[in-house]
Amino acid sequence: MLNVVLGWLGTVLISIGVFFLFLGALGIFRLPDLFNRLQAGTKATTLGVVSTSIGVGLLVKGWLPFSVALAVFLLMTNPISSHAVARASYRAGVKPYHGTSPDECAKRNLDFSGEGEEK
Amino acid sequence: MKNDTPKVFKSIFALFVVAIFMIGLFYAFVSMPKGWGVNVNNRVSRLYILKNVRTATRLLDSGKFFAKGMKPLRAEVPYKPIKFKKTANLEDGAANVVTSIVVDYRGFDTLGEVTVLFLAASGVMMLLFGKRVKPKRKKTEPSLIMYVGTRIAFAVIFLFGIYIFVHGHLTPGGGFPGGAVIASGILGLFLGRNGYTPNHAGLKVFESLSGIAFVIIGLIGLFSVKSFLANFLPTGIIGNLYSAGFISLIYIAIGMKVGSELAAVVDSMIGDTKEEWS
Amino acid sequence: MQVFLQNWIYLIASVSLIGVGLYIVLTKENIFRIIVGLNIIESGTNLFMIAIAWHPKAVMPIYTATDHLAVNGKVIAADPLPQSLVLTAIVIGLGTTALALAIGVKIFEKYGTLDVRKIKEAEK
Amino acid sequence: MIIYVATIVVIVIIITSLIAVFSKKLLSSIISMGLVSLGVSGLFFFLQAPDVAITEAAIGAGLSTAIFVIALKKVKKGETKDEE
Repeated sequence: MLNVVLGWLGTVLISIGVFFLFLGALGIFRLPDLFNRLQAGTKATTLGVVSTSIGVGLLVKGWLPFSVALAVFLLMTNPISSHAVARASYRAGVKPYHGTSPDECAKRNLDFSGEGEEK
Repeated sequence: MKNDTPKVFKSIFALFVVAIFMIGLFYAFVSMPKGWGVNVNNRVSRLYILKNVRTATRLLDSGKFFAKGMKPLRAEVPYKPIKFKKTANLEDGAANVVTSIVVDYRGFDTLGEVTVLFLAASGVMMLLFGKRVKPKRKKTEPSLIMYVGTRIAFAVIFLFGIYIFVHGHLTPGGGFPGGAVIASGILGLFLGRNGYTPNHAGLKVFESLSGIAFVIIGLIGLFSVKSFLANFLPTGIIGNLYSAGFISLIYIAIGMKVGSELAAVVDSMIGDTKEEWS
Repeated sequence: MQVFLQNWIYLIASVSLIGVGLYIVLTKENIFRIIVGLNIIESGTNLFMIAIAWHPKAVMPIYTATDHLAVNGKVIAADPLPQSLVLTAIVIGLGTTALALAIGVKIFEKYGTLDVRKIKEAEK
Repeated sequence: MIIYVATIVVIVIIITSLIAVFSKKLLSSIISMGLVSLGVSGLFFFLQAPDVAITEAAIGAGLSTAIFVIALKKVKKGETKDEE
């Protein structure tokens, strides 16, 4: 009984994960500029990979601790690295898409300008 | 060639040289014994390959296992069929054959390679020592997310590196990748903080102590078993953590040494620029 | 098709990596680019040595991953000797790369350029 | 079946190394060198050498690229002048 329930749960989790991974890939193709693509590539694939790995851990006997550890580490590092990439590219002078309403970073007058250039 | 040689001529000449080189490499690869042709028995001890082979005894009796000109092993060592995680090992106790080649069969070679790495690291330190560039640009604080996140991630990465080199004789890994993982964690600390410097004296002491530990383990083997870097500890059951004799001890020393050396290389590369890295 | 790929694809990869690296070393003038070429040559050489140790039915030479390394008197594991050589060669490659980069930085401090030709002219 | 995956990886590696030759910027050349190392570490895993794959992934793709970028930042002026 427990095995059947775990199997269904794992299958549902893997299906959710695959759906969100597909959304991430679609977002990378469809969205206009770097920041939006980074958003799609991080947010969707984080949930996708986490739920896929936990689903695999439920399906296969004895893999649950490893897959939970993997999920925790991914949950911790993936947003940090994407934040670092976005911040570095903003400081290097990548302009956001013109439809981005209002540019909060420029509004708050953060001192990001001219960091990448020699004075 | 003179400096005013046209670029096209130069690249055509380079393509010619590259083509000759690639044809030679193809020929060398084709004429080399490959895969099944190589007799691994000549490279690794025969006991190693026979671990947990059910048909081993029959083959040993019939003498089919060995290449021509080799004596059957029975005459030298009393041989029993070995089961994984059940019996103590005849040879070494290590489940990972690559590890036992690196540390046991070619231990002296590994000592030399660690010495080469030490020389390279100290060369980098000597070349870049003492240069202090004044900060031209105004500093901005690295973001809070990077600061907190790298601190938490550093703990996990450090633990993972230690796991890799402690379990080097059981799972893939060992001292060299473990040290590299630890050094990349320290690189993450550099990126996350503004003006982070590790404790230089601590790094140097760590590196020297682990190097000395390697040699001392070798000397213990010399005085107790009469050969440098010989195994002097009991070999446990294959597959257990406390097995494989002195392999895990030496791998811990190598992991500490490689980690502190690569961290020192990264530090001497970054340290004197005085810029922010977030 | 599968047999052809098993026999040749790793050879093609390693030899073309070595060729590309050699082309970079021969034609480029920037010192850092030459070091990039040397690194690519190193990757190709490591791939070459590991590919020699492999055969199509090989298993890992690790007992926690596989049960036995020899069946019916034939060794089915990949050859562990080149693997151990490459394992140490990669780490030493990082050390020598860092040393070469440090020398490049020192050259830039002295001559103000990384171009090999200009350094040669400045020497005269 | 895994040989077809390896073939795709090999094609990606060769294209990336050609990018390392023909790119104008030194930074993109260095990044593509790191990608070549990452692909080679995947090939090491297909060639049944997991020890070497771990080492190459940690060193070739991580530390080596980082050291290159750090050294490049020190010689920022030298990059633009001599690449024509």
